[in-house]
Amino acid sequence: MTILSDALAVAGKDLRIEARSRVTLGQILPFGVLVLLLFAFALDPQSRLLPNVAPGLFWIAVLLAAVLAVSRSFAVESEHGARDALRLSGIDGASVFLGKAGAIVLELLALEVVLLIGTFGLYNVNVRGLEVLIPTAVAATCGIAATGTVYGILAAGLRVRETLVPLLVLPVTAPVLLGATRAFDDALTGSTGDAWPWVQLLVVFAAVYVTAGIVAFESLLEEA
Amino acid sequence: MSAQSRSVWQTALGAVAALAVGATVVMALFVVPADGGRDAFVRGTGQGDAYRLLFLHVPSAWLAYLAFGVTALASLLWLFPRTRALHWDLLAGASAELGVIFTGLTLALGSLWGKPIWGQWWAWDARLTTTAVLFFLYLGYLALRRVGGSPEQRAMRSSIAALIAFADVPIVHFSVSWWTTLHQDGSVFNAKMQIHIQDTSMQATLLLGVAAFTVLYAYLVLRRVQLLAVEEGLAERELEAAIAQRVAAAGARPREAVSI
Amino acid sequence: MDRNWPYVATGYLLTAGVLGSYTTWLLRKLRRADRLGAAAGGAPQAAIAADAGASAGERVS
Amino acid sequence: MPVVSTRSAVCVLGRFPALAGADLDVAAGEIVLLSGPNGAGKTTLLRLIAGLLPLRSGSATVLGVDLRRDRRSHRRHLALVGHDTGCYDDLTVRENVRFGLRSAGADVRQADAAIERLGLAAQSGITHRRLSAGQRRRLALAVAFARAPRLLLLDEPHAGLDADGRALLDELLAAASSEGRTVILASHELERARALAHREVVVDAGLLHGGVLETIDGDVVAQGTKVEAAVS
Repeated sequence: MTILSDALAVAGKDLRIEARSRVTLGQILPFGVLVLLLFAFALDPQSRLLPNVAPGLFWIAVLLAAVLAVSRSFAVESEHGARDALRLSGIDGASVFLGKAGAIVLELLALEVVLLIGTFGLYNVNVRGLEVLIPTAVAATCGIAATGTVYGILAAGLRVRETLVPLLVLPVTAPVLLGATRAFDDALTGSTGDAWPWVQLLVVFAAVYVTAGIVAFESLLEEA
Repeated sequence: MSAQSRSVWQTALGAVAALAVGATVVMALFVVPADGGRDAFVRGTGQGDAYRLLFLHVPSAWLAYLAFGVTALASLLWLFPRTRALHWDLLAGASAELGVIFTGLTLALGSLWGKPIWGQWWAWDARLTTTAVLFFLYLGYLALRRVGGSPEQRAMRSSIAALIAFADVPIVHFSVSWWTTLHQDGSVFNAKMQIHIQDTSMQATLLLGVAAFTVLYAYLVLRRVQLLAVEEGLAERELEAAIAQRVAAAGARPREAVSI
Repeated sequence: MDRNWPYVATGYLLTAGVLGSYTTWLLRKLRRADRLGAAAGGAPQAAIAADAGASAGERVS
Repeated sequence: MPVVSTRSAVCVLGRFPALAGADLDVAAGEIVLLSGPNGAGKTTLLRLIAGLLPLRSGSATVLGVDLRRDRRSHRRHLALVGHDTGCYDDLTVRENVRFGLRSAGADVRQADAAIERLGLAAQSGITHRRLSAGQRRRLALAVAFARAPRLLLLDEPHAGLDADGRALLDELLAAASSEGRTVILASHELERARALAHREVVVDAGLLHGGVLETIDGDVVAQGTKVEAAVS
């Protein structure tokens, strides 16, 4: 499967760049934690509100960080004309999509672990229902990364990239925010059974956009 | 069709749209009775006159969905190699623009209706919420259309974006309605947006409204495509002139033989 | 009309305003674009179509 | 069968006709110099041949592939060195060359030889970010030569290179040509490039003078004969 091994090469390249430049670790991660902190400032931490809304705040922080991660992922490609080099290499668009989206998934999952610990600590939430939290996080992250990557290439090379990506990504991922928040809510309140339909929704979402990305990425890389 | 007869058709379409919309307004404001009658409104069992807003709200909502459907269809036709033609992209753009306008109207009219009936400008009703997400989805789409590049680049970018947005509509709708039924706040949602149709004049007015807005949409989308096509044609002609100018400028210079 | 008439009136006026101004803007721009097109040696029939359509459109608004 | 053949090729960047009817033939093993003022369309022509830009009208066939139908399948056999290096700031020289080879489906073990040949062995473990302009140019050339492409497209390859680098580049190009590889380079270093090239094509305001081969065939050129441009 050259598509998969090429995708691995692209993902490996992106992760190596992140490991060396430490933008995700040094900028996007602190930003995510900062968002959690700011929510606590905005909502009175003394009240019982924070633990109740913690799942939603967590996923908003993840979404905002994801927008930054997508922007970063495509800034890397447009810095020294690397996008043209990638096109010239003859690598398949589907591989580029899977590789870049895969790298974003891994980055976001790492970020979510830290943010989750932050949420538990800062918002005084008890950890429960990990068997629901983990599949929810994986499915939601795949959906976010897939849509982000598709819109990232749509806006790559445009001067308005930084402002356009959030406007495009955030409305599309509204169902992810909704589903992941509900599933987390159910997991944390102990009613894990209610969470599974939401997890299924997240899986469907991820499947739709991963497929869309695989099919459409070649055209977007070439002609948009 | 000749340009002459096309313009006659268009004028007729515009006139029909104007008459139908006018008739809907007259029917909705002056002919149909208040919902449940005046007594029912006072007793709180009917919506009184506020429901007259639904004669605009429902057709707007229908039009919003129709417009986005047309955008998706036109985008698909552009992507399909055998039907690929730039006018599909223009149609997709024109229709999305009207869709956003009608979505905005739907939201505003829904709010205006919600204030007297629900007691608040906004309720997290499934349809209202879905429509709000749609509004921003297609706002992003329109922003993407304006970023420049060649017509083909724009068409490729926006047609894929349109299909991605369209695929999201059922997912959004499903998740939102699920969310609202699971976490309903009770009293606020007692008043449904549906009209209790006790009167054939209500039914007729609603149908007329939907038809009138559809004709209006058809008229506006045709004219919008026309405008985009004229603008595209002008840009194209400028480009052809620029090519000719480059050829002429280069040809005028002496072509010295180059030898090494 | 009961006491909710301000909401109803606002809704109808808003709709008229939005659709009316969009139609007016569209037809005015069409006429201007057509005149530009005609000046550049383009199709004069398009200009005729626009002018004929304009009167109908203004009735809409 | 020429390696590159374009007829009345028109290429538009946004709304600007960067190429207004290019006629160009390049035979296998030829080194062709594109000269002409800034903004004449040299870069556009190279990017068109590479398949990065769509044709608006006219025709172009590169390595036997009709670019009107397929702008991708010939890319594995060509390399383009443009103004940008196409490399990643946070990867080392070695990693960049290896990724270039890997993504082209070539053997990554050739990376070190290519780095060595371009005189970057000492910088092999240094990230692109820390390279000087000349070293970056060498890196871009290393990525291109490592793949041993049949067609080399070079946009101002001499720019930023020191004297050694220029001599090295000329040597590499001559060697590539004698191996039957085709080179098209755009340059303002006319004296240097003319000494190297078999033929000069002047690009002027998007039009080409002397692009069409009328009197020669590939064999003559492959022997290194200087051929006079066929100019009307």
